[in-house]
Amino acid sequence: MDFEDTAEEAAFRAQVRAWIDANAPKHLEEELKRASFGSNGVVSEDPIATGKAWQKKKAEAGWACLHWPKEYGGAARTPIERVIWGQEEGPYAALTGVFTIGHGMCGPTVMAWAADAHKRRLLPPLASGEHVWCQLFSEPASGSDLAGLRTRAVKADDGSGDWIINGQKIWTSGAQYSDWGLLITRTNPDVPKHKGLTMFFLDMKSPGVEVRPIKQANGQSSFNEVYFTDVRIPDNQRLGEVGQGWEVSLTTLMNERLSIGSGMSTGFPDLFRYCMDAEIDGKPAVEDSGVRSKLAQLAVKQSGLKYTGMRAISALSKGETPGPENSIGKLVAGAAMQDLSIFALDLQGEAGAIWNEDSPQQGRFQAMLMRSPATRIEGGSDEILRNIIGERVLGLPGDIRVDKDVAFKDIPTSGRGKKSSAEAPRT
Amino acid sequence: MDFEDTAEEAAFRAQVRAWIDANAPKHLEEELKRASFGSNGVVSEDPIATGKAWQKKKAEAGWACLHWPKEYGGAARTPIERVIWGQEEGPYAALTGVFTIGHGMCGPTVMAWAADAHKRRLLPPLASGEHVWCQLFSEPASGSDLAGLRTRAVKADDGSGDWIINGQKIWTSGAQYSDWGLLITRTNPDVPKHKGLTMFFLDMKSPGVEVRPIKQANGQSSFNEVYFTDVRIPDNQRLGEVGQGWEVSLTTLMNERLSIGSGMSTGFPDLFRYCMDAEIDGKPAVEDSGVRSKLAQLAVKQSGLKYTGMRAISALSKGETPGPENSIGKLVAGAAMQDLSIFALDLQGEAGAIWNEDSPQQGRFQAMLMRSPATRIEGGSDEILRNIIGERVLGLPGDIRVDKDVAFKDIPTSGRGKKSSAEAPRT
Amino acid sequence: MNLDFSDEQKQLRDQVRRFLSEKCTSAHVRAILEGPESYDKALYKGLADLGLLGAAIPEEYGGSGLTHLELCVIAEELGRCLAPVPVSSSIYLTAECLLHAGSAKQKEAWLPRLASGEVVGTFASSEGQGRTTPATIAAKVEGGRISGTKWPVVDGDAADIAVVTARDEKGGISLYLVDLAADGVHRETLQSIDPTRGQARLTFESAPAELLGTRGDGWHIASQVIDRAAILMAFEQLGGADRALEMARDYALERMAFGRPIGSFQAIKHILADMYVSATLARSNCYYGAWALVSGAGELPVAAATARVSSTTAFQHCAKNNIQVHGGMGFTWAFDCHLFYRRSNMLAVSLGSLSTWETNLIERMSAGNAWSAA
Amino acid sequence: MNLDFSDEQKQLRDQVRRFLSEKCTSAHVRAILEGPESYDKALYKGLADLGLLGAAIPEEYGGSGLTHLELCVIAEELGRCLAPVPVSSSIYLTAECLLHAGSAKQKEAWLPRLASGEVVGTFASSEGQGRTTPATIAAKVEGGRISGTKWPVVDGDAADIAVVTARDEKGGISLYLVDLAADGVHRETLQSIDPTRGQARLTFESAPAELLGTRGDGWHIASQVIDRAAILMAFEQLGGADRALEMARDYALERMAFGRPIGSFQAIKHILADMYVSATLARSNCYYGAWALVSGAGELPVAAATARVSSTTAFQHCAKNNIQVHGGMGFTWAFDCHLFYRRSNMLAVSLGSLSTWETNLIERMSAGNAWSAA
Repeated sequence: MDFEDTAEEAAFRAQVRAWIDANAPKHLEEELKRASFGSNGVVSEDPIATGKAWQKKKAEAGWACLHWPKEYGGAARTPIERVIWGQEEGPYAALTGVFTIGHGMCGPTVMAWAADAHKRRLLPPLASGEHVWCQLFSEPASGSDLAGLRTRAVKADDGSGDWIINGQKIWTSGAQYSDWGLLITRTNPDVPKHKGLTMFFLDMKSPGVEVRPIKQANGQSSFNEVYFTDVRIPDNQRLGEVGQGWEVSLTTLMNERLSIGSGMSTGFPDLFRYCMDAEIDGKPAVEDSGVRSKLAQLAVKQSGLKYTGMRAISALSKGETPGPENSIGKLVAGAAMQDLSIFALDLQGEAGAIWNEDSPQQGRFQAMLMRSPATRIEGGSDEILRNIIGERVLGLPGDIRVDKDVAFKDIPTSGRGKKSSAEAPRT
Repeated sequence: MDFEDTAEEAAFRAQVRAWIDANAPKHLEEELKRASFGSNGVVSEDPIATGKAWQKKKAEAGWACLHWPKEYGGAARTPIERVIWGQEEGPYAALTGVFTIGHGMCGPTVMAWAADAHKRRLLPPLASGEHVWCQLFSEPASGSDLAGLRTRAVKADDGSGDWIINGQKIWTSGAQYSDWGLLITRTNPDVPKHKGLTMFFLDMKSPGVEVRPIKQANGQSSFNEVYFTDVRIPDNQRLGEVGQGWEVSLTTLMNERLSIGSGMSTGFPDLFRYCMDAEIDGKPAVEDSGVRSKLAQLAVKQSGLKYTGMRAISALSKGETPGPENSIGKLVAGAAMQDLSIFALDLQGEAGAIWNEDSPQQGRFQAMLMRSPATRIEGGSDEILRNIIGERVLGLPGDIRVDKDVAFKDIPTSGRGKKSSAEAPRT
Repeated sequence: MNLDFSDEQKQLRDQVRRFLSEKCTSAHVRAILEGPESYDKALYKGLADLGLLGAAIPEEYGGSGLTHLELCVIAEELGRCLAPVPVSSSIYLTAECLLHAGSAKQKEAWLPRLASGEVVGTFASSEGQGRTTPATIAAKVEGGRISGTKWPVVDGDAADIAVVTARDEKGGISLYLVDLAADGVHRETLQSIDPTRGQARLTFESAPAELLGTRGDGWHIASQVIDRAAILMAFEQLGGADRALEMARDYALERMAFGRPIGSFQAIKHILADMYVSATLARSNCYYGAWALVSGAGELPVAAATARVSSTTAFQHCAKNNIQVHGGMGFTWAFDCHLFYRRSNMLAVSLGSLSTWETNLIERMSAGNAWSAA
Repeated sequence: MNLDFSDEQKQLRDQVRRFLSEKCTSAHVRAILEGPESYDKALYKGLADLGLLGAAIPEEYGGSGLTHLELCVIAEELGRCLAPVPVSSSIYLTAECLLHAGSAKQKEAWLPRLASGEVVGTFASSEGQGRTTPATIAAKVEGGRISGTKWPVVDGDAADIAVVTARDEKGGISLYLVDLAADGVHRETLQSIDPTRGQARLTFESAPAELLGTRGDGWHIASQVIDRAAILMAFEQLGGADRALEMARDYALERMAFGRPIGSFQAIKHILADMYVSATLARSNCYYGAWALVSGAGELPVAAATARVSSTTAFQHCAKNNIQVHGGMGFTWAFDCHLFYRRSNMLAVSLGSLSTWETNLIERMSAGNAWSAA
């Protein structure tokens, strides 16, 4: 057992490190490191332009989309090389966060399902950072139950073969910067819900596409709602067959779960540092036995996730496929972060309610408190993740499905989530 | 708000206290107070004989079955009077624990469903402690899913009208001392499971009835398995119509949930006393901040249950029906007791593994550790209780039922619970 | 035994709830959340006019002369609707300090105006990060003038007067009444996790300060008042926990997924059941606190800590899970879930945080009130 | 990076598992649970014959000369099947003390016989209730003779020799080797929550004691050995946690209720998912510990506490919920659930209880290994 690179890995790492050292926008390092939740932290310049520039530079040097084939602008590198790149790119990776969904999910889907001509046209500018892509899947009334989506695609009656889209998507990050979108629609409500879906890619500048930012509970707006009013999409922008949309979407979602790192952060290192500095009745908080017990339980979660990630990297390093262990990451990290942020505020006493630059670590724990509920929901809620672990990892039977063989139009629905207090939602 | 008796309640309490003071078997008080889990604590004499004697004395003085009508040997007292009696009887109540199921569940069921002749014959000797009753409901393959029971009752082919019983019941407490049993059987496997059940009472001395004690995980044997081999029951011992057994059983189970006291114990008072005595690094454990935080969370559970019970008693005192609050009792107490017993062993250090008379509080925490898992299962597992709270208290929809409209014989089953390691179970 | 509110008190609760259902909707709360105002003045005036602010203040001082049980009832309702008003600061703390330790003159001067809402009071003791203890009080009074900095002070941006803990000439801790309009008082509004309640830093530069209660007795008085305020605060938290549970339950009944109401899934059903459990424990512990508050029982310190720990735990638990049950919608600004989440975490640290009250509870129990836990 | 066992080590694991699946079934464990024997002698002999006891003992001392990684693999397998044998006492502790601090003569005298299973050793330090610290060591050695009482001593009823902590003539703490067959040694078997492992009280009345390691260095040596043993113990706990999870999973697949396997109910499914989470965290932390054990990294103390805290938590969590998933059947003596529940709670306190290791972990991290948590 060791944490060392193989000779090849070491050589590759040196090569990467040298290039990044020579080319990375060093002047942004500090603000990137201060990045809090939901932004890449760049404030001194336009974050999107900066991100596109960094991606372009990487592409020109052959460091874009390491996992993609060269013909589409990728670098055809091994998974372990991709991991090493990520470790070395460090804070600068946040610069190109706007491409994460395009490179990680949309691109691979296009690669698997689009016609060659489309691939050659669409993928290189995505790899090089010219184009931003977004994913148009979730809807207000279908979150965990993605296949319950209602955005309709109907053949135009003008014989053009075009499709007319009407409906609404939600939780779309980057929609406001996107050139292209990967869109899943319902083309047939008369068959069971998984069977009536069709996937398209569309030009986000098309007439009838309206992007509205969503204000989140924590006051940020990292996501959008996207409204479609009689949006026209040529049939040749269809991915897969009509009615094959669910199958296509699985390609996208499968790629979502492939990301492997050194373990999601629970925020423990921040809490630990804070407990080293803070005092309880004149003694360092870290010497308080109650604090110690709390810290210890969080510490083993943090390190457990860290070394779970390293076990996966070890598998990649041997050319093996990592096991299902990484599926625990978000489930553990989300709850731990919420838990520890509440604990950090407790230690701050009445001042824990104050959230400004003077708060410990510039209000990092207050930001965690307000952001962590989203972590427990986005990209698979805690409940969905437990189902996935129970069913895919442990092999337990699925939940009873009452809607499986029912025509979509006959499935009872609640309309978009209504709000739960006197007043109508502003979304 | 106050914790005082009304004038009537105070008068009644004085009367009860005086009688108990004059009649209770004082010489047993000490061992009764030392009672641990699963036994009434009486060791110096035969606990059953002692219990029957105490019940007889109560009956002769008109203190038996306070909630029953006088014609059946009860005292026709109000619910609040029953509560006051319980408070005053204190440790001596444990003496007549063997009658709890008979007086609380079997009796009321007989009262509601039996013919007058039977009631007059069966209920007085049950009230006076002459007869012990047990409840024959659960089976190895049907615990939470009671209606999935398989014990068969078939009409004898001799024209006698008698029923022939074959099958097995489990978790029957007191079966070995019982004169009568309340037995639910399946008389028709060709209809949905709730519709094919029929209830009987039977003489436990009938040929073909075999009682075997179950050895529990903690080494005690508070329960039995009861086997039925061609046991004959006259049709006039049927309660309710043929096929009406489920409805009859609801009378029994409803009465199970009526018991109201001053809140189930979590074991907190014992842990608190222990932490006052025990030391950590030379200082009283109760001064350790980790211990304090743990104790505080347990303390509010303990007091929360205590005052929840008092709110119910307050309702009774006003002649109102208590709310659903008491449904939380076992759910909170079971988990809390398991949690605190593990914590108590932790504080004992390596000696926490030792379980003998010299252990703190004569090994009370080790006994809690080994007994508490049963509390979280018996009479409704934690999961069933959460379903009940969610559905009956909060009004949420029931689980999807795949077996609802299926003939019982067509419902997939697993045979009696098989064991989970190489070797066959000894039950 | 009667561990319940009286029929009259229940009628009062219904009346207050009706009033608040009109005057304290989500829209009213959001107006404070997003607007420039520190609190809802119209609502506060309305509460005063109904005699609710002065519920537990004797009639001779312009109050309604009811008991603290009525104040518990009112507190629960204010908590249910997240009322954005300084009742806890002005009534539970300031008015109670005056009732508890004020001279006849001070009571006459301030209680009627607190009851009428004409004057808003607050309590200023914390001086920054961490637990507030006698050792952390650095503010000083000399020759009737106070100097020092107090923060955070809840409702300190809106208050007219403050009861302040400070070192007296003898170095002991005393309570002082400070007119926040006086020279030498500077205040700075502080951003917080719950903008529906004001927070401020008060800086005193030899501002006039009037002794409240016996000199050197300040910490003792403050502790007694804080214990009583903690019980009232626990009722606010209980109201919030109950409302968060109801919101989640309603949403679980209405929101469909996989062709079923999400409340029919055990994953959601059992989250809701656990919310009910914690809210029920909190209610029973709050009633215990209410009993101790009015009966003046010796175990009041234990009862206060019990109610406070139980309600803080329940409100945080329910507010957190209310968002989880709502899923993505629960994390939008438009849904009210975050208002409860913010308030639950803000109340969890005001009057001292959970770990402090856990310590208080066990210290007090081991100091001889152990029997009360049996 | 290679945070995994080698193919050879995985082959060893399969081989050990095959062996134990025959020699250490539930029936074997129950024979010790219910019978008079203190441990399974045939099994212990078998482990010795396969060279497993001596896996990490150098060949010159009769061992197999493998590394501690192989010992980790073996420990996990012993934990999976609740092996009722004194490996932890005799190998992780006694043999390691000798390897760590013994003289060449002592090593020659004892290591071969420990590796062959001919001699069983144990480690005796605790002297009763509560944490064991230097202050709690009262046993004394004078003129090569030890007096005092040690309890509980795991496997103390079966051991032939013991490494004992005691006060030396200078009042410091030293380690002593004591032949438990010698005069002046009295032993009393103690009842425990897990009768599949022996527990005893050892009373010494000026029994012969031979110094082990440098005088006054006893506590230091013991701490180092206990850290290393904690990592091996963590692997035993990991094996137990995994097996409890598998049992519960298998039962949830097979047991039907309401016409469905109970594993199709989210209430059960999510309990199992959480068991998987804790067992997975424990495995990753154990591998970290194993790496530290063989690489002699400076962070070994942190890694040991991390693995120990994580595995203790996981085994207790999984064993407890294994019973819950089994329902009533899980509380019968006939089902094996209680065997895992007993062992999980027994291991949780041996080598020092969870709260002690939590304290160790944070003390050590704050002492400068903080980076390892990042």
